[in-house]
Amino acid sequence: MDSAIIGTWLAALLTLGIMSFLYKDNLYYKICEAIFIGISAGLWFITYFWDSLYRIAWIGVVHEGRYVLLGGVVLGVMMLMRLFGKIGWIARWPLAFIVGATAGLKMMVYFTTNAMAQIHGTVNDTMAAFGGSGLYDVVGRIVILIGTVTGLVYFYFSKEHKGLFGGVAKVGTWFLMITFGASFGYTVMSRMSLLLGRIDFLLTDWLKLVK
Amino acid sequence: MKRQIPMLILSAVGTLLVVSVFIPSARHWQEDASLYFDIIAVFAFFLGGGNLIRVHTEKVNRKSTGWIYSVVTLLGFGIMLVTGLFKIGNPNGIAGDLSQTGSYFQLLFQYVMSPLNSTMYALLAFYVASASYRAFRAKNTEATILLVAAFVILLGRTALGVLLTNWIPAQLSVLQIPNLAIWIMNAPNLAGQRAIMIGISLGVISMSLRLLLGIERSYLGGDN
Amino acid sequence: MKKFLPWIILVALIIVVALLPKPLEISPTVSVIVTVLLGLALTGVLVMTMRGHLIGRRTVFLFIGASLTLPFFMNFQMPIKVAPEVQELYDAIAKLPPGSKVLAAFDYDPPSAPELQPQAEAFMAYAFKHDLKVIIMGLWPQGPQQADMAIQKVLQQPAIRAKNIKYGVDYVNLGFQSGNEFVIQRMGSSFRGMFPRDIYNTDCDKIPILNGVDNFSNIDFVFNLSSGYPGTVEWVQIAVDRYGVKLGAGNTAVQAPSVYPYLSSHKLTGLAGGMSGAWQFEQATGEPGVASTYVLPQTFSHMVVIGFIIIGNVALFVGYRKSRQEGV
Amino acid sequence: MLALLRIAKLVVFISSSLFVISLLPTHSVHSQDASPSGSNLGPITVRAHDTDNDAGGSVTVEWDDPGYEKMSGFAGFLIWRTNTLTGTSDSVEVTPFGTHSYDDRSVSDDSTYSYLVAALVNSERVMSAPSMQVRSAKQWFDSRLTWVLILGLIICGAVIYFIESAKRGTKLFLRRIAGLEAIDEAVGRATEMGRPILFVAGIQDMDDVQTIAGLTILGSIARTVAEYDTKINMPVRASLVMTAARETIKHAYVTAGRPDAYNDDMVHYVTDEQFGFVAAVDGIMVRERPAACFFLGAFFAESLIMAETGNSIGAIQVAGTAMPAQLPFFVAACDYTLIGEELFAASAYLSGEPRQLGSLKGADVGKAIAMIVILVGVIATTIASAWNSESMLWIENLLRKMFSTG
Repeated sequence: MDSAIIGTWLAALLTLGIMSFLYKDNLYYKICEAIFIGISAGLWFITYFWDSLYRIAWIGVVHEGRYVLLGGVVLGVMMLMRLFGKIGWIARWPLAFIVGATAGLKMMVYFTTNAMAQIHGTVNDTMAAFGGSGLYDVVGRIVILIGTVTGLVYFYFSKEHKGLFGGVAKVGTWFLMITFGASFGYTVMSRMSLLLGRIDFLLTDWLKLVK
Repeated sequence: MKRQIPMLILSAVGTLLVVSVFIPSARHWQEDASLYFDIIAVFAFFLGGGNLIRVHTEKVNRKSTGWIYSVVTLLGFGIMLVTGLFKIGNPNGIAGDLSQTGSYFQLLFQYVMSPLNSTMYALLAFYVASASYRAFRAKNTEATILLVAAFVILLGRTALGVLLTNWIPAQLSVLQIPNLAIWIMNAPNLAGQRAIMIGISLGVISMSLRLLLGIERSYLGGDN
Repeated sequence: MKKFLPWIILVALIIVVALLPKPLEISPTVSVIVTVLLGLALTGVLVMTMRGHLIGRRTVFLFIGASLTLPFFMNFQMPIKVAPEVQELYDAIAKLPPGSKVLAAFDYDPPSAPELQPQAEAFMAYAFKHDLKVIIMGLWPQGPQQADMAIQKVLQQPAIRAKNIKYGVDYVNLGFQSGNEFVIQRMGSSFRGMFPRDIYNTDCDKIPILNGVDNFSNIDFVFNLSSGYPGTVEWVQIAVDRYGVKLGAGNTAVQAPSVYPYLSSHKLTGLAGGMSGAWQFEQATGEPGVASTYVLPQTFSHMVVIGFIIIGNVALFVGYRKSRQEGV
Repeated sequence: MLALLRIAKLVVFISSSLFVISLLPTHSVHSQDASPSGSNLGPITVRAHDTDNDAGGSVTVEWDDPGYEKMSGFAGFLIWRTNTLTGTSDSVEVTPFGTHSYDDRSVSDDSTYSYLVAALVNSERVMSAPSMQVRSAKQWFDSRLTWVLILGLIICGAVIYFIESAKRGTKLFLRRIAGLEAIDEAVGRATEMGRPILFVAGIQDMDDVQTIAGLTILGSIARTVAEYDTKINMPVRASLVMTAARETIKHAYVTAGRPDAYNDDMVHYVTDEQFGFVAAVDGIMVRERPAACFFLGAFFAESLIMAETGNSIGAIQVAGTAMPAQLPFFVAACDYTLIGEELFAASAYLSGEPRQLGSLKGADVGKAIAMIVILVGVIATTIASAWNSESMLWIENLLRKMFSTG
């Protein structure tokens, strides 16, 4: 038999197995899940092995002489010390390195690209609101201004949401609700096309029920 | 000592990377740090993969419930390792690209991984429907606002939305559902997104400072 | 016995499927009956919910599954209304005389293929049938592969096979070039500078279709399929704003709203957005393909979701009124 | 002496430039007055200076186009470089239409250079005069980030100030967050029912701050779990997270005085594959029926699959993420959701430690600044455009400058 036909059957059986979970957990789903976990864990390990260990660490250090990468290898080996009970504590060093690096890097990234850029965007938008454009735009931008400020009030931790402040925070939650509703409504329909693709595969490529 | 050194590493690395943002000639530290991360992550995988093997072999040895599935998982893991490490069936041999057409690795990817992956992803369609049925109800003010916003956007993206409000004259075309949907996306939705994003970045800053100052250190474990 | 029921049903289903005529098609009358039955079932759910019986998730799943599967076999035409922006796109392409050179930029990857691939296929089929010369490129690494898949599929059509389409004469694939919007910028002065060779490593000077093509002024139309950055926004900002090319685009549903402003300012000549944009484009070009077969299932499933939301709220409202009356 | 040296340098420079020009293919070199097609275009003027805010090794060349671009047959500008120390010259780049500046990144900080720019029109070259000599250098501070530094220092300063003042015993008020109050309740219920709790710290690795935020919350939850003697099950998608989570839980058990009850198997690696992980978590949920599920970290499309499955088994669910696109799904399917910033604040809340709480007050200062800036900006613009107020215009421009991040 043609390998493509075997492949199609295999793919179809796995597809049905995953879908059977919708009815309830069962033997068929458990087998598919087990295959999924085993195959995918292996796949990722292989990808890491060739892409990071071989291409970055081995080629980088041995062939390109980028000895600075040896630091990473040393930290990586320290990580493995976890396997040896007595000196397992040394694995905390690479962990500390990673947490420190993430905290330091992400702090700046979030500060510049999230906070600064969004404040800049809001100020720019609302500034332009009075620049003589149509009523539609002016209303839109005033809404952006009110929404951003009241939304921030909602996130304010060190003041009780009571009285006027509470009212403003309430308006803030309304804006958050609009945001959530919009994202939800936005995604609902596009998720249908994902499933359409799978059903099309089953009906057309596998069962050949549809031309 | 066992806690001081990691603390020191953490603060030093974090501070250096914050500073490197401002110094042009130190920017490459950031790339180095992320390369280090990649390398450490592979070594860590030996722990993760080892854990996977250990958990499942134990299940098989103890013949605990569902041990047969553990056999399947172990087999799958092993097959993938062998085909990938030795690049079995790869037309270009060991030097070939990992996902070269025709290699067993690529075949397994195409006929086993892909369908499993996209079907699991496609289950979302079902869950989105059941969640909408339950969650989109005008129980209170907040839920009503969420429902109305979602419904307008949802209708704005189907033919029904066009049909429902086509009668609205051109001067008031803003009120037609598809246009209303665009307005919601561009104005109130954007405002909410911005508030969330500014809040998040301030949250990240205060958490990162807690980490760098050593106030928050539960993840570094105890003294033993 | 009850334990084996699902398995018995499954086996029965397999036998039924095996016995079904292939391909299966149900007549228009039966299609209408099935649709009405589906509607009635939904009404039944409404009545049940109003009486206080909330239906389980499995019922919801069943409705979604049915609404996505059954329409595949149905044999009636949904009237497709082509939206103005899709019509504008079609009109722009239809106006091109035979032999026009069209640059097709494929800026997406497999996850966005369900929505964009049908547009790619319809576009390629139309171009080949109307003797448009297509130059393919990608700012996304996997874009040119997607283009190739679309072409291979389209070339199977008898009408196109008869035209004896030749690589290098009727179309060329320049492949991927890294550099995002800077690629567009530099193509403005020289295509060769960015794409000295095509995807098969052939020197561009030896490819007939590229004769005399050296910058945007030699291109009659640019068609961009985009699912993010870099994509339509960058093409508008550089190719349209600086070099004045005519640009039409197909976008994923998620991406489309961000380029709507360019339509109203006439920087973008037409747009097909998402799956519905795809089938409208197929309809406009007269190349019904995959997306057209998705019209019914997609519409049905949308109706079912909307139906469930309405049911949930009607039930809530009725329940609320009832509890108030009882309370008084 | 110095003047003499300068003159000597100038002589060397001019003569080398002339040398370069003489090297160019003569038939295509024209001086400005002999521009092609007889047009009377002025000369191209070239300025070269060290590229700002870089690590050295780059010179920025800028030029004015008197109108060559509009001529038919224009093919680009050729940039020609002379190393004035060695006297060697080479062409660097032909820039495309519409470009009037170029960063030459192939220079050395140890040499000085001079640049010529030639317009290429119909295979003829119209040369500019050579630029002044230039030497590249590295800068110690990126001046574009001055405002980032100042604002960053203000916010970090505020955080540290409030940490310190809390340490000295200043009482701080913090509003309640419903999701956090539910955590104890959820763990308590699991204990009563004798069922485990499930914890998922998102699907990202340790290089995402949200994962770290999830783990800090895990620290607090694990302590309650240890005290109540409930079972915790934590599948992870990345091996590093597994290692970090084990440290966290172990520490919590030690703090709760029950180190013997800790077991490495509480945290187990599943697979790095996003949906493979989801398939496994779904399986765990329906088989072990945890009484409480926590989803705290970075999530993508899988958020709803997991939350709906959790909902179907009737577990109390607490979620938290800073992924704006996934928040609505958690809000719809979970009992409590920590929205954005609340995720990062949660561990400080839970710890109840004054210093941690102080840091939250500091972040509030940042929010106040953001709100004030937005409001002041709008008011200033309105006044500036309505009454042509110079001072308001100045404020408007200052704000624009402050918050543009290059």
